[in-house]
Amino acid sequence: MSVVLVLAALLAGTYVVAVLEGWASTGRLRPAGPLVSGLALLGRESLVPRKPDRIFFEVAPPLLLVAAVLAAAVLPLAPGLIVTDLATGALFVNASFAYVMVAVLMAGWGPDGAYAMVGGFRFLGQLVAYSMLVVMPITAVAMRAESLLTTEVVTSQVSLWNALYQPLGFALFFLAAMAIAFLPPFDLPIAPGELAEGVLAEYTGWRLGVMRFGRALLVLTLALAVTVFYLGGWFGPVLPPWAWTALKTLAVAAVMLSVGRYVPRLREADVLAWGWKYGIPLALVNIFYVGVVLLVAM
Amino acid sequence: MATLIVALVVGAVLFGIGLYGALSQTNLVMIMMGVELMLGAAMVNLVAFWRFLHPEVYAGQMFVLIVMTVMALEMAVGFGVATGRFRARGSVEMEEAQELKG
Amino acid sequence: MTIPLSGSREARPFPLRRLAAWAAARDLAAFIVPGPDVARTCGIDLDAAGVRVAQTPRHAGVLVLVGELPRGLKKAAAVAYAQMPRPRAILAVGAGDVSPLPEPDVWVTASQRELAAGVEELRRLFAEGAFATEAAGFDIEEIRMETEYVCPMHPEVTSDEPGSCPKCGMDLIPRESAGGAGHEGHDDAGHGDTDHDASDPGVLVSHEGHGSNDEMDYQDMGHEGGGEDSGGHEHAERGEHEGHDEMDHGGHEDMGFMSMVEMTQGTPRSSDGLQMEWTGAPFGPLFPGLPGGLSLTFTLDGDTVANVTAPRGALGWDLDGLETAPARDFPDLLALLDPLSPTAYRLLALQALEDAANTVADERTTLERVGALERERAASHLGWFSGFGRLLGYSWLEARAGQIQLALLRAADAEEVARQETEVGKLVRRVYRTPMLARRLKGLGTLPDTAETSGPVARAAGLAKDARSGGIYRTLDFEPVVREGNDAVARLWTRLAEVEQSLKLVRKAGAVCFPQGMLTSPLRSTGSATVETPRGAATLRVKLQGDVVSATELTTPSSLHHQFIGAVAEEREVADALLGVASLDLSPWGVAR
Amino acid sequence: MGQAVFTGFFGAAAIWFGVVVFRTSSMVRSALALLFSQAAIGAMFLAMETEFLGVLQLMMMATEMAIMAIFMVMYMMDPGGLGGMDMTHQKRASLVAGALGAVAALVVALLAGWGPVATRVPAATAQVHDLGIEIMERSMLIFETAGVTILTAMIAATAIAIRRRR
Repeated sequence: MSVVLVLAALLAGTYVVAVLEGWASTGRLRPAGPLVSGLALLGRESLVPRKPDRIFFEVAPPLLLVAAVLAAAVLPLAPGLIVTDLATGALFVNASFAYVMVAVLMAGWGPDGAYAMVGGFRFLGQLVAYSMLVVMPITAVAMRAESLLTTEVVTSQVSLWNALYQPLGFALFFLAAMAIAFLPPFDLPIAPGELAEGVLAEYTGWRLGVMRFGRALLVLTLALAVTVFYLGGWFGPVLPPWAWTALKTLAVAAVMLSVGRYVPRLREADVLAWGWKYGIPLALVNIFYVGVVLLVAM
Repeated sequence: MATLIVALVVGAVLFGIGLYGALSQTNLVMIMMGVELMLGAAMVNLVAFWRFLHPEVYAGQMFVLIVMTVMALEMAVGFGVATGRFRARGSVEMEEAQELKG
Repeated sequence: MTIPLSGSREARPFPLRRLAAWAAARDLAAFIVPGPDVARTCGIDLDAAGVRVAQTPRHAGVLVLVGELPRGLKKAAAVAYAQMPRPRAILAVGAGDVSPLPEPDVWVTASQRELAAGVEELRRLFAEGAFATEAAGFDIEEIRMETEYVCPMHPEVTSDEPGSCPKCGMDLIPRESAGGAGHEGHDDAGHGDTDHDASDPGVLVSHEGHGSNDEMDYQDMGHEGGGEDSGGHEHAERGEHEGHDEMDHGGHEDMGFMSMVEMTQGTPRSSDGLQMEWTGAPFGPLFPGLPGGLSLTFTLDGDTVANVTAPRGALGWDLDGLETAPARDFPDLLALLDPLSPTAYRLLALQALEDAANTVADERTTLERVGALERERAASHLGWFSGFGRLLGYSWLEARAGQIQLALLRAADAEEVARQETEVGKLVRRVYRTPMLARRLKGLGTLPDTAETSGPVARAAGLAKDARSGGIYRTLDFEPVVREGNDAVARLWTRLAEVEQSLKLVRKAGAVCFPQGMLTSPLRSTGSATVETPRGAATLRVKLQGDVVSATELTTPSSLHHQFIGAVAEEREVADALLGVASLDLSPWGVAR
Repeated sequence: MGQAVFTGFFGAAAIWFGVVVFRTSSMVRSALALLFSQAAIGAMFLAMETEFLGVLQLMMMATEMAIMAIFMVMYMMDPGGLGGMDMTHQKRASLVAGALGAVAALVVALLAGWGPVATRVPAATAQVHDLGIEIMERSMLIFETAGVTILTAMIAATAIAIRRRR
């Protein structure tokens, strides 16, 4: 029963994220936008490049979708509303986000195109930069919850949200989340100006529809992860728990989608340099800080 | 009991494939993939033994973590050597590495 | 039954398909040829007409042709059209004949009101004709393919039937070489959608990178003889590199297998000492990051640019059309050549003719001319900001600069232009305060010697070169803006300051009108003039016989800066190379053959 | 019994992808085949109720094998694999060696008396907790040396790979 509810919630959430994405990029709020463009994509011819690596080309869009759904499976929307409450939920979220990179790499290599390939391997370089910044903040969050269960993580924030408890970890995780979903300013694999929609360049028709749907779902799942780990999941004064999760998730998604408009795209060398030179030391400091605060509080 | 046997069989076959791969390929990178497969086979056996024979002793799981470290380590140094060799000789084909025999 | 849409999909229109057609009509995406910058200078705004601008023809449903397309671009537009998935259509905005392309579905003149009407008509056509029982094929000479067999490791080994490569024993792979024998050397057409109309997605339709043929022309990226090795890796032509031609097998006993050492001897070493395979990738005439019409081919070593080939005058822009033009409409003809800055070139022609007749325009007209030229400079710089913002991924700047540029171009008189000053001021301050912008552009596009540069590129390198030193400008107390740095960020600051300065000059000049000239009979047979166009100083020398122009000699800033493309782009990452090239603000129309 | 079916299924997938690794001529395909074979091994761990190791394996292998894919594309002659080049030598000998290895392991697996088999295993949360305690207390030294070895390996690999300024 909860599986159906969660899937319905994800579907609705993805639609709202798609509307937000349209609003952020064109400045016009068109509630029916995603529905119309989705139908138009279905009506359009879906071309296959002449010499593709057919398996990669076909598997990449569904794999992106599966990676996003798997991550959402272990994130609780309300006290009882979760697909599977894995004992290692927090780690599983990160494991499924790693397969987003595999999907983008496949989408880059599949169509046998220079732009797609450059975009695909750029995203791998980006992963090398952000992968540490995803795992270490999650470790700090799990330290406070003293468990990897995502429901435990949320209940541990009943007194104080993690965003206020460990702000440094929150900032790092938020930036890493934007890098996972290759949202601007981290949109290196599909750089519209430089690589002309790099990885997505060769996809048309329903395959492009699946890729765009997968990416919107990925943005929603990342926002949900940020909410569960740092914004106290379903806790909130008046509204029912699920409403709070929805509100916080969509707020985080809105911020993620709109931040990139006002900042130029980062260079891959900078992403790697800042990730390793400043990001990882800060993440270690964050873990140390949380450890000290926990010991002091004990 | 059945799962233990199934796991050990899978481990054995994977080990065989890895060994074949490591020995038959001429390219350093492919040889490393063979070694990775063999390490994966070892991990399968380790987990099967821990799960079915000594679930109370966590040294088994600890050992699997060490094998994972070895995997990462083997890859890192292997690619370091491959890069160095590719820059010096322009090839990572083991056939052409006779002079490394020393 | 007449086919309502030139590019409809061949399928019986079932109810679900009719719904998809209705949706396609609502969600139109346009791919603009030659580019959004030219569209804006022609004063049309597709966003306002409710049409999304797509980055690649793959994601577009409508091909928008803006203005008169030169010969070089028509072929590129045809290949871009072939790559667009069906249902697709063509919207011609003030374009003349578009020979290789089918008849445009909707033809409008370059005015916003008419464009909106054209878009409505297009929506109706899509809703009606997206799916038709039989659809028109589209096949141009460039798309036809013939298969030849080539060895992935030795591109120079080709044969007509499958076999194994004499050098390395690998079996040859089929490769479709560019269509037909007819294509001439460099500018060979790539492959579009063979379009045999079985439009179910399963059909393996020949694909071509988006944009022009050489925009993403994977198949034979190495152009002459570049082998195609399916992993997206095209070898740069071996022949070109240090002349090792025939690998001698005699030298050492044959190891009975493909020795990799021989293989990588020939390949050029990149800067990090590793012999990587170099991939030739075209960033062709319709690339969204570069000015529309500029066609480059990067040889990529990974994602750094190993070397750049930039053919001059790929657009087929030539002066001979002007040879026998009567003096009266010579200015209009010259203005037509460069759609990005028509006023500057019209003014140049007028001043050259006046110099021939050695009359001097009176006070009032020179003030109006200053106003018109400065308005165009401000609009051109704003257009550059918009293109630069798109390349940087800075979408706020792209949108905002585009809107102000359109407002400036549509302003009827000096007051309306002055009203934009506050908007421009806000934009300039906002760009100065953008985080990480200066850091991103630092050190990009530095030119080795700035002697031959002109315009903002020269002024950003500390040289106070400006053709606007005439008397009238002194009365308006004009001082050229000079910055230090000679890199992309200095050029950005220079152009930002120049936009504000130009708008002040317009306010002082008080009048903004299209420069007209009262031409009296020419006394001398030659006349010359120099005008500071938005991209630099352009000089024109004109020979007259009686009332007819007999010879013209024009130097434009873009043809001056075209030579720096190599210096700016080589040994840099793709993104930095493109930013360096864009910072030069080249107008491909101005680059003569 | 269900557990045996699941383990067997994921084991078959691991073996099949393992075979594809060496049979396919396209390098990137063989790298990603190894990725999915290791992922199948991770899924086997999950099937055998060692959840932490399974998730860790799934996570680690995705990034590791993708990085291996880069190196394969860099250093292999025909990464697209269209040339159908045969990059093997002493095929027969290694086939025999591989078969011998597999048969030896199989004989031990099938004939050895494994004694009493534990039917129940502590719940996943308890496993994660106890493994943590194990790492932090009894095997603290082992885990630290593993960490330090990886650090030295990173430094050594970089030292070998970087361009020596002559």
